[in-house]
Amino acid sequence: MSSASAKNKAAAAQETADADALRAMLDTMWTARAFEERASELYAEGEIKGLLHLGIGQEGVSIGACSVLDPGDVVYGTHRPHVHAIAKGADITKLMAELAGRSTGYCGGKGGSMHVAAPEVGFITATGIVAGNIPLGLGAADEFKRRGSKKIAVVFHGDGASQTGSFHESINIASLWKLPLVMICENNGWAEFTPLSSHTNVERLAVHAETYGIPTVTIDGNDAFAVREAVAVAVERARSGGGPTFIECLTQRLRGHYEGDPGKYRELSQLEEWKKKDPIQRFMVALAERGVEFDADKVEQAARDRVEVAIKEALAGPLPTEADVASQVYA
Amino acid sequence: MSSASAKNKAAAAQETADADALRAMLDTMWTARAFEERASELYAEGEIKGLLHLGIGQEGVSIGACSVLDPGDVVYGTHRPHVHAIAKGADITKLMAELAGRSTGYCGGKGGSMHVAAPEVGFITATGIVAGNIPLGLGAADEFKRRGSKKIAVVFHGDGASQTGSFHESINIASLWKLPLVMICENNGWAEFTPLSSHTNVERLAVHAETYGIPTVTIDGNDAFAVREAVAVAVERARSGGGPTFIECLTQRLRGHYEGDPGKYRELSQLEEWKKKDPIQRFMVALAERGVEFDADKVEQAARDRVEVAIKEALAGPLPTEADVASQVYA
Amino acid sequence: MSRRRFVDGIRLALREELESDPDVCLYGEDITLGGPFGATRDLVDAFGEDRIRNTPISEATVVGLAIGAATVGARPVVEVMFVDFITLAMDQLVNHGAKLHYMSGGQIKVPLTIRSTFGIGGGWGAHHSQSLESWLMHVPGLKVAMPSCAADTRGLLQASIQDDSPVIFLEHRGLYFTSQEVGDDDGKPIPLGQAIVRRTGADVTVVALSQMVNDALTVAEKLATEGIDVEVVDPRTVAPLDIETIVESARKTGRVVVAHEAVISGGVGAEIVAQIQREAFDYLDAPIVRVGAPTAPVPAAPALEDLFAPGGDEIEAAVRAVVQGAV
Amino acid sequence: MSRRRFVDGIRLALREELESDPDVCLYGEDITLGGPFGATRDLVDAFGEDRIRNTPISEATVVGLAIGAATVGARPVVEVMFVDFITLAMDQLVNHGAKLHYMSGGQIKVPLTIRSTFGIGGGWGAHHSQSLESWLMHVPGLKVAMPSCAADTRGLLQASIQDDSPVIFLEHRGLYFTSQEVGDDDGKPIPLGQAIVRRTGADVTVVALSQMVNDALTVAEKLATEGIDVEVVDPRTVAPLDIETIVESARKTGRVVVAHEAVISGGVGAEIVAQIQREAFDYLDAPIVRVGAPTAPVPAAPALEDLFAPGGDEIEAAVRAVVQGAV
Ligand SMILES: Cc1ncc(C[n+]2csc(CCOP(=O)(O)OP(=O)(O)O)c2C)c(N)n1
Ligand SMILES: Cc1ncc(C[n+]2csc(CCOP(=O)(O)OP(=O)(O)O)c2C)c(N)n1
Ligand SMILES: [Mg+2]
Ligand SMILES: [Mg+2]
Repeated sequence: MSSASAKNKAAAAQETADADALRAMLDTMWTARAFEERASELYAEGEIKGLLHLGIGQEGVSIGACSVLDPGDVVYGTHRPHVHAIAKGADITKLMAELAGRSTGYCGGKGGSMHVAAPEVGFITATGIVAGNIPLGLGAADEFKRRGSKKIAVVFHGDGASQTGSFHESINIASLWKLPLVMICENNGWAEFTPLSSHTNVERLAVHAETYGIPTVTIDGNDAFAVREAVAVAVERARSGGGPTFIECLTQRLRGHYEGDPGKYRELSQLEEWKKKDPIQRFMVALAERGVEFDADKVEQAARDRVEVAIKEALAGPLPTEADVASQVYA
Repeated sequence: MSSASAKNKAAAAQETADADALRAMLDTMWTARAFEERASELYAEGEIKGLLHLGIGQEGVSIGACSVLDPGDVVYGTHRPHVHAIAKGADITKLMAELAGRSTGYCGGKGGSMHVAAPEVGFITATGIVAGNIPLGLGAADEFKRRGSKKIAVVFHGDGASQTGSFHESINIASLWKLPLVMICENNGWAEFTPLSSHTNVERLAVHAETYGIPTVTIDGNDAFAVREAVAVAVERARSGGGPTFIECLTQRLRGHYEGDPGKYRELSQLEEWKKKDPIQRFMVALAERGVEFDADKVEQAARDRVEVAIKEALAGPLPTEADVASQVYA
Repeated sequence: MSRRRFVDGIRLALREELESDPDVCLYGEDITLGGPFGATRDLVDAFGEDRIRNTPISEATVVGLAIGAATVGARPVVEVMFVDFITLAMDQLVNHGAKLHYMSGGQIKVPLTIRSTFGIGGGWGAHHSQSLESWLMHVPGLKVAMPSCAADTRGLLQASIQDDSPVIFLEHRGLYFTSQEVGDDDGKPIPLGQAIVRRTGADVTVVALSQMVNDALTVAEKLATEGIDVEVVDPRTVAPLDIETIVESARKTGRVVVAHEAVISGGVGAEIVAQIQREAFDYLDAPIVRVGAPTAPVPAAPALEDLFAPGGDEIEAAVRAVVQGAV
Repeated sequence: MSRRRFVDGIRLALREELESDPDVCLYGEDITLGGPFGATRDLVDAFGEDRIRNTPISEATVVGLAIGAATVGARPVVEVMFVDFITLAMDQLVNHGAKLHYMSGGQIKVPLTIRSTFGIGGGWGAHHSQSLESWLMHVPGLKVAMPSCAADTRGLLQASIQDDSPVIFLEHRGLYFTSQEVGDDDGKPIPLGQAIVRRTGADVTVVALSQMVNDALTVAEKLATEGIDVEVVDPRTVAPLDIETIVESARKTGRVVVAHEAVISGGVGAEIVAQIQREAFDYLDAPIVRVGAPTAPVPAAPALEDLFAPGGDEIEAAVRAVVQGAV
């Protein structure tokens, strides 16, 4: 075999691998979407309780980002964590069981939506404290660096988190110690019912990274391709000792802040506009443009079917009992 | 009287007033210096106890700054607060009595060096918490703005404080609400025994203000003239509704972090260099250059005499008693 | 007599104090939109954005700046959405808010009120369900109010805002949209540090905090049918703590249960027990029993949360044990 | 038997754990220079800057990042210079450090140790003298150690670092440069949750924390000459609290004093009293008396600080009162 044809073969193999990876991303996006749409319904039906923050409309960010992570890399999510967890490979049955307060959930029901943890797939934890996960990811990155490991840490956080002290203390330390950390800001323009412009005069949050000489880009977070590419660069940098990266992803949440939010603070007239930018639809267009083959209906339906199976199994799971109430307090 | 001669007269009066103000600054600088040198001795003798952080070498900053404040303006100081308090007009007898734990001290001995408060002259409080005073000054500025008052608030803080969350949360809010706040960073290059470069990759702390579009300058903090001028601009801006200013003053502390600090972390060989930049000496040179007349020895001696009188009176003051221990807990 | 919702007591008091004192101002996240529970709804329309200040998510600094505003004459009321988030502001609250008056030898006043929701319910999990009043009680200089009904939210909040010391005003989430009767003296500030006997009884005293007062009253009615006569004491504020009223009741009944939703270990109940056993030692016929949460974070799953949360059942069991001497 | 300084027990334990476990690492301000009290002196030379990490003044984030490091396998030890500054890190400590293991259903471990100095002395004032152990005891998931001597700083710190749960290790500033005897079992980790009877006595029990143990022992010797036989119990850790040992002593003597430096109201003493009165009700001959600080911030003036700080005099008075039934 000539070296040229070997190269061709390698390129073809690579293309197939890439196409597979991209199709997997689409699967994940639909899975997350179907999962959350059904979670919303189950919440309305009273099958799920608690505070439920959905990431519908923001899937491009974390699914794009996690598509270039290794299984051993770790992710720390926010109060809006389902998509983050699914992006990192969390089992949707255990995730749904957790939301529904079953003992078969990831945390045996102790965590619920806001504190779900799936460390077995590298989704270490979510948090109910805005910006609370940023120092956690920072510390994981420091531990990886200390060990000389090639693993990296990723934190997702919202635009609202960027006015917290923890955000600023963390970004300083990430830069100072040159840690393998990728900070990914899901800038959806809102913190609860308040727009970003009422919380800061800073227009581009990427500016905060520039202050510290941290490489940064602001990208369209609803373009999962763009996210994937930007994060790939950041991951490569982090893995090779080049330190942290800050990626500001502009996105929109298509639901209320939490399930039950009447949402009066937003111009609902814009909802149609936003829906046109739906990251899943856009990703499908992009895939088609790149010649990646897929059957849109089948992919969506398969995801919805997976979710139904997961729900069935999750809701069939037993409830936790008295013995669980005060167990696992100390390790 | 011709209008030209009236103008001349006004100019002459202004010049006299300026010269008086500058001479007053020199008096204050010597007072602060003499006060702290004697405080150091009294500490060594055991007359003063506690944690004593001296501002010797940094007088140019707060005395330059406070020289353009009105009596009604307010200042919030740090753990190194004596110069700040004296700059704002604190009575040195009551200040010394406070350091010496007398009931005649500003706080009846309850505060001591690190928590001295002289609100009667607008020095609202010092604090033992690094950066703890920044939100306090921010809030005062907000209250002044709400009231439509022309008063402004000033906070002093160190370079070490600029890695705290409170600093960043505060500067964001100051910019967002356009508050009449002047933030003055006494950048002496050290936080305890650690140089600034080990705490952040940021070289010019003024950068943090630029992020928010806050007007900022970095100046030689040992040049009290330069400080006075920069702060005058900031004060004018704040008073006229133009919002906050951040002023980074490069300076040096000529003593250890606290009294008793062996100071092994610094190159003491540089001490002679630093002393050449002593803000008092430089201010006297500058005064002379501007033709402001003064008798250097007399000014210094008068300050030292004032301090001796203050010490004598302060140490003659009574100690607080049992009745004071748990009084003034609630207002 | 009329009825009022707990949350409306809060809204009333805020509005009244904003109206009567121009120094009063509010800070908090989303409060111009009413906050998550509507306690500040419409206030911005009446009082403007200078007095009703929406803040970024910067709890530490917001509490600090309210303290700073107070040092120059403001009378700020801060809404910390959940008391779980007050953990972010403990430095400012404890080191400055609580101490400035004392440290300054009385020169500075900090007439600050912090309102915060707390309590278990709805499966909101371990970051939105804590009870931290015992921390606050342990901080000299702070006052801590825990209203149990709508009349008290109004009267205690008025008094808190009017008080020249920092007051932490803890609102149980579970009470927010419940209604209670409002008496004739409604509208007057209720002095901080005055317990109230909600029900007189001869056999056993239940000292209960906030929502647990209502549980205790329900239990009392039930046990009355069995001839057990329960006295229910509501301290209303845990700092200052009106120990006289509590001890008086303990001396009368000789049997005491103390109930709160916080974790038992290190809770306010411990302090109340310690003081009662000291002041009523010779009157006690049985050990004092505490009702509270187990030593665990608050679980999210409703099934677990139900088991976790102390309530009427636990109070009833404790009362029976104390009365039967089966402690 | 030899003697050792309190601080040297800390240094020894840090060195031993760093040597024996590569997952152990240190974070803190100025710690490569030994920190303000020298507890970490020279460690950076032996273990390098990756394991002995100087941090910026960012307490909240530093505690948080240590927790994060722990979630992926580190065993970090954070020095928070003064416990007064832990107020800045309560969110991370309480909401993440203490709860992650439980909230994750046991999936995550947080083998974190936080070392922090506390206590009154030297006129350092209200921001450098607090005692906050009762807050920490009230947080499910945290362990809290309070060594009273050099042997315990070593053994308890070893155990703390080896423990898979977060432990707060509280070092009294006043003990730092004092020396104590070191016994034959020196060098072995001391299990967390085991109280020790420092002195056996028949007449009255003094349960004392940290530095107060030494005050109690001095008082005991003095009162022995008057025929009052004092038993001194040192809980060593307040969470877990070895209530069995305490109750056993209380049942034996029937009279109890509980002493700590923290403010009495809401202090750990309240919890200890509440448990004793419950478990030893029928054995008590007198109310239990608490010794602690008054309800005020710690004043700076030495004259006031002396009056403020509880110590041997207060313990002695309390013991006499309890023994004479003059409570
Ligand atoms: C420390 C803290 N303060 C306040 C809240 C209440 N809260 C929950 S989500 C949220 C807004 C967060 O905005 P952002 O970071 O932009 O995330 P998004 O919800 O938009 O995804 C707030 C204020 C909280 N959970 N934690
Ligand atoms: C929150 C907090 N952390 C740590 C300390 C201990 N400490 C006292 S002064 C200081 C350094 C402060 O540096 P900087 O802000 O530059 O002020 P400088 O001492 O140089 O005037 C530190 C770390 C403290 N007082 N408060
Ligand atoms: Mg947002
Ligand atoms: Mg400095």
